[in-house]
Amino acid sequence: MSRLQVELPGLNMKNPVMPASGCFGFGQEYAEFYDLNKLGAVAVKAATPEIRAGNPTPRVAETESGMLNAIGLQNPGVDHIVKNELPWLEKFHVPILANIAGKTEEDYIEAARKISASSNVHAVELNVSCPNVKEGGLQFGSDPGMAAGLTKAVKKVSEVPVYVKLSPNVTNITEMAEAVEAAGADGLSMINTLVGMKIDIRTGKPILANKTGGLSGPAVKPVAVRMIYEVSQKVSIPIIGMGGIYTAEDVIEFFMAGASAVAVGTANFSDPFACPQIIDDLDELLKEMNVSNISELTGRSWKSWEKSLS
Amino acid sequence: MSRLQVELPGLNMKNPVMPASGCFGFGQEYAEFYDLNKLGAVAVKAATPEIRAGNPTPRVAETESGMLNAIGLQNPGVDHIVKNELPWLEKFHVPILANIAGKTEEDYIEAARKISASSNVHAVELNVSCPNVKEGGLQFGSDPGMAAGLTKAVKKVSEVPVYVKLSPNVTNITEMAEAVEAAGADGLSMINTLVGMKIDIRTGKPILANKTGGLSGPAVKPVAVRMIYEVSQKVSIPIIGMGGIYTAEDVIEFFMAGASAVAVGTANFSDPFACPQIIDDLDELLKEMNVSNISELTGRSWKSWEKSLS
Amino acid sequence: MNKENLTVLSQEKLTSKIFKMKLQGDSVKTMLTPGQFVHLKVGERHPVLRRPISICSVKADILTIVYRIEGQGTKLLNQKAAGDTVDTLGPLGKGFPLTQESTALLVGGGVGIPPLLYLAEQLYRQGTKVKVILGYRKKEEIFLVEEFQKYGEVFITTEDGSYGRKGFVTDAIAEAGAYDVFYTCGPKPMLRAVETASTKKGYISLEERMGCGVGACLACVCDKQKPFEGKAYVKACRDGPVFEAGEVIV
Amino acid sequence: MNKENLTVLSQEKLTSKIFKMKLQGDSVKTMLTPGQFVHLKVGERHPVLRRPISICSVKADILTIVYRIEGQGTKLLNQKAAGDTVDTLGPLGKGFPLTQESTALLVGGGVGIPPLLYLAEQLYRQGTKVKVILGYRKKEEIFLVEEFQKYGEVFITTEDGSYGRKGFVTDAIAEAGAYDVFYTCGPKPMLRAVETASTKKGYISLEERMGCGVGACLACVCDKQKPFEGKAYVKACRDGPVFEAGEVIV
Ligand SMILES: Cc1cc2nc3c(=O)[nH]c(=O)nc-3n(C[C@H](O)[C@H](O)[C@H](O)COP(=O)(O)OP(=O)(O)OC[C@H]3O[C@@H](n4cnc5c(N)ncnc54)[C@H](O)[C@@H]3O)c2cc1C
Ligand SMILES: Cc1cc2nc3c(=O)[nH]c(=O)nc-3n(C[C@H](O)[C@H](O)[C@H](O)COP(=O)(O)OP(=O)(O)OC[C@H]3O[C@@H](n4cnc5c(N)ncnc54)[C@H](O)[C@@H]3O)c2cc1C
Ligand SMILES: Cc1cc2nc3c(=O)[nH]c(=O)nc-3n(C[C@H](O)[C@H](O)[C@H](O)COP(=O)(O)O)c2cc1C
Ligand SMILES: Cc1cc2nc3c(=O)[nH]c(=O)nc-3n(C[C@H](O)[C@H](O)[C@H](O)COP(=O)(O)O)c2cc1C
Ligand code: FES
Ligand code: FES
Repeated sequence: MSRLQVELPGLNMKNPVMPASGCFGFGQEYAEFYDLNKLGAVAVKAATPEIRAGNPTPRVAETESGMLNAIGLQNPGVDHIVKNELPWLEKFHVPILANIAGKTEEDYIEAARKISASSNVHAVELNVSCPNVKEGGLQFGSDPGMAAGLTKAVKKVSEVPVYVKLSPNVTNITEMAEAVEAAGADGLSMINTLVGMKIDIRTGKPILANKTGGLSGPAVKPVAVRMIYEVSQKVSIPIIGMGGIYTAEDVIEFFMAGASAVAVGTANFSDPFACPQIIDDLDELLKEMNVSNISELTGRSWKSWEKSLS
Repeated sequence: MSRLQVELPGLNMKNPVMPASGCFGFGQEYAEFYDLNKLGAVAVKAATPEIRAGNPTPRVAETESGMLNAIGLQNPGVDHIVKNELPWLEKFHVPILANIAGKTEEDYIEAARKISASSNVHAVELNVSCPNVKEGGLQFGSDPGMAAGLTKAVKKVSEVPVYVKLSPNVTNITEMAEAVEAAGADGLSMINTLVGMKIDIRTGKPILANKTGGLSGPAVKPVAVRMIYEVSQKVSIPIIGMGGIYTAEDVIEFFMAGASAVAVGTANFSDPFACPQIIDDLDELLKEMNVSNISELTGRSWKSWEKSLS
Repeated sequence: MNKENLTVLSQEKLTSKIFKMKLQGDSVKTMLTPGQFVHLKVGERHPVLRRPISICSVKADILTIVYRIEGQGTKLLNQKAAGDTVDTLGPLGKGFPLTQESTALLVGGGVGIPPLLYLAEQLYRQGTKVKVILGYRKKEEIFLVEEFQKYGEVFITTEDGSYGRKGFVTDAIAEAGAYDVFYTCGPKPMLRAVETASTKKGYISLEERMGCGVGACLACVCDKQKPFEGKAYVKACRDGPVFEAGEVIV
Repeated sequence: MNKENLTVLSQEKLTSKIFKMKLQGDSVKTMLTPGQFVHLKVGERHPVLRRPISICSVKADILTIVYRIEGQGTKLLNQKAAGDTVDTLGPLGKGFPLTQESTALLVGGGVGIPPLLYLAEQLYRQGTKVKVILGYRKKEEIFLVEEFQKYGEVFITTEDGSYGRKGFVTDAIAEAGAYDVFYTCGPKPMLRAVETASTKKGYISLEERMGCGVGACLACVCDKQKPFEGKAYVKACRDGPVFEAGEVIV
């Protein structure tokens, strides 16, 4: 086994790095920059049962060491995605984590049933935490009972393992994590974006047409690391960590906090080569650190261990 | 009335800028840099009934556009503060907002009673949201019922208006704000720090001895602005806004979101002259914007108004 | 798609806020189409997003851009000196198609003016007659006029009347006379006004806030006037920034 | 207290990671006490905290500091070139008191070495006999030795034995012979070892992570061995960084 290989439910990854959902489309654009076979996995853009137009523009605004987005789950609908977007990815030997969203439980069930039947979808990710759509989603992301109910319902219809993507905009994220684990989730993705806002002082109005948006990028990294540190000590399912990852060092930090794989979002916009660069650097860094497989680092910050890192 | 003057319960401020609690000690250090009469008010370091040693060091760590702190409410106790620290501030014509904290309701009551009796304390600020102490504080900051009960109890004994400092680490900050308003709070301070963590990948351990700490600085500004925007539309008591303020433009943004005054924390560490600099720049900026008093800007982002800013 | 660290050759001040910058590198040779843009990384880690700037002119491996200092990003760009490098992604997007008609009217306002220069040059070289209307706020803010005059007749408007015709670009359309096709770039109200004022075929270039700049994040979408093959939107970064007038809702 | 934009005069590489930097400005004239430090703003807005660096030497209005590239902040400091300025707060803290005893032993390790140079110079000038033990990891990482030799005898230890005595600074104390007072600065394990190894009066300088650097934030506290007047702690930035040996728990 190579230093970088990791094994998560449904996702046999040659390295632990995947682009984050919504930050990589369905892969076609970044395939013009590099061979997608480089990646550990690909998390594709959220699918909903129906076509969604998303929010009006402007949809992005920049903040200190971060950005706000309010795309609003724009997508061509799950049928279109299954028929026209996913097949294109078949030529790559990379597992796909299919992000799904909806307004009602039925929406999630429909999206999960359809997308999990795609031959190259290896796991689904329940986006119960999109801060940019008013209805439904938000409740699922902050009420442990509702999140658990949803997880159970989706588990019943999904042909592949189910990951639940948790919102950081809650008082107690551990409670959320424990609830969905008990309901049968195979893994967790954390964190989605923090709700934020930026006001243009020349106009006096929020920059985003949607007013609020989701904060991502290096600014939120300490919040993500803390939440993964807390949750990983309380659950036994693996965590895909994300939130501000820019470098191989960041990946190590997320593993030490408790992650078993990571996703890279905002960094792709700053550098389209972010993912392959991080993967190469990570291999070097692990070599220097004398780590034979990166999984050894999962939870290092709270597990007691014998051999300290030099 | 000057462009900068603002009037809040208990706080008649010549300008809307005060240093934030915990970032300015009791003023003596910064008085070596400039005349504290420059300031709109001073929020002093949290007082608890008993002496507190705080957390072990390291107590600070740096993050992208932010910092983590876990001071842990170190303070010499309310009696010492009333006797030895506050009298020194009497020579300045600047109202004092006295931050208090505790483990139990009785703690808060004792601290409020004693400190509000000081001749130069013009308002107290209930720190119900310090993320760096395990007991008590945290519950008061995330349970609307407990926060309301505490507010009521403190209002009974306080001789001056009471502000409640809200935690951003909650699912629904508006609910918290409404609860303390109903319980008689005279104003709100928001936001306190977001809970975060940073791990030193060389040791595999969290950098802070306390492991987690409070995230402050420009990184959290979008979260603060969003929360003030939401809360200010639902309450009618004034909000002292804080979280990442570095410039006069930031102050305007907080006012437009819904603040009636602001506090500056982390920026003092980066530049000890941050507060007077912001105050001078703010006056200039308001002049350019043709604003006759800054209070006109409070809530601009959500209030409809006739005269648009040019 | 190309990513390259282009080398700064020069920075030149055109007005108090507008600068011309020359950059050199191999990937510049692929920047063939006017209306395309480059996506510039202006800081090492901050800010997190790149900045889209139009191609203003290309000579061999030297790219010229003209930018206005707006905020943090353009300020950082302005701090680059000769010899420094700028991490550049591009060329990106779809540019202006070169018309086969005989007379083209180019209408630009503010920082919408720079991409029209490269277009004017290419139209002129293929023999198209070029007329140009450039709109500014006031005399002190005029830039690039002499460069345009090499390729055709230039009409100038200023909002305060301190130079040329007083008013907006649309006020000069009558004076410019007959044309077969128009090309326009500038603030949205201007694009709308030009679209409305003209009955001829035309092309507009849109400025939308961008995330990725390559078509992956859906930050920059515009609604189509008439959904086509089920698609109701286009991406300014990839399907644009240039669209046929009437294709998208401005 | 002073805040001034000092002008960079030079950067000089001493080892692969250690640099000597000269800075000029009026406030330097107030930097009179060895062991005090300056608090440097290394970036415009990022990072948010300043960086504490010891005063290594002062000549008129020229300050010399010696720093090791550790992370982001020192990397940014290293990018400053002659003519650039560095926003500098200082002098901060309490430095080393100059002893009236006849022989002083200075013990430094790693980046604890630089502040001892200014101390060595002042002790030497007032007639105190100076002995210096400097500890490094290996030969390639040795720096500032010749400068110290101007003021007294220098004993060197390296952890791998590639130069001087193999081992830690404490292994050279016997060789250095008799002394009346010691001064030490370096990593905490070294300070502890030196404190334990010595029965004489001494002073230690502590490195704590800092926030404000001026005494307001309580980031940098150390516990006192014996609480005094009800105070159980001191602030490294203001009450220190130099303390009498035994005063604080290292
Ligand atoms: C396709 C295209 C071509 C452009 N060509 C040019 C050009 O040739 N010359 C020129 O001066 N400007 C041009 N612009 C506008 C230029 O991108 C913005 O002025 C610039 O991004 C402002 O960045 P800032 O950091 O200085 O301002 P800030 O206000 O600090 O920027 C904050 C964020 O908002 C975005 N933003 C701000 N204003 C605009 C805008 N008008 N359009 C798009 N995004 C914006 C920034 O990219 C950044 O993400 C072009 C824009 C687009 C979309
Ligand atoms: C009083 C004092 C005097 C010092 N004098 C010198 C000197 O003369 N030469 C020298 O090379 N170094 C000195 N140091 C250590 C120096 O401050 C750190 O190496 C430096 O701050 C590291 O910053 P960075 O951004 O490169 O590292 P990073 O690891 O990126 O820094 C992250 C944060 O941790 C803090 N930090 C990291 N290491 C230390 C440390 N050892 N001590 C205190 N804070 C730290 C930084 O200040 C910053 O806030 C001194 C420290 C103190 C407290
Ligand atoms: C433009 C944009 C679009 C996003 N769309 C989605 C989405 O469709 N589904 C989802 O679960 N998360 C979405 N996210 C959240 C990211 O997947 C990720 O959780 C978050 O951005 C934090 O990671 P980062 O800081 O590396 O970007 C989006 C983020 C951005 C910036
Ligand atoms: C070092 C430090 C100590 C703090 N101590 C307190 C405190 O004692 N009481 C309190 O209510 N808030 C405390 N805070 C929070 C600040 O008052 C403020 O709410 C927060 O830092 C956000 O503002 P900023 O981003 O401008 O720093 C502290 C913050 C810092 C950085
Ligand atoms: S900017 Fe990302 S799709 Fe256009
Ligand atoms: S660093 Fe703030 S008190 Fe010492």
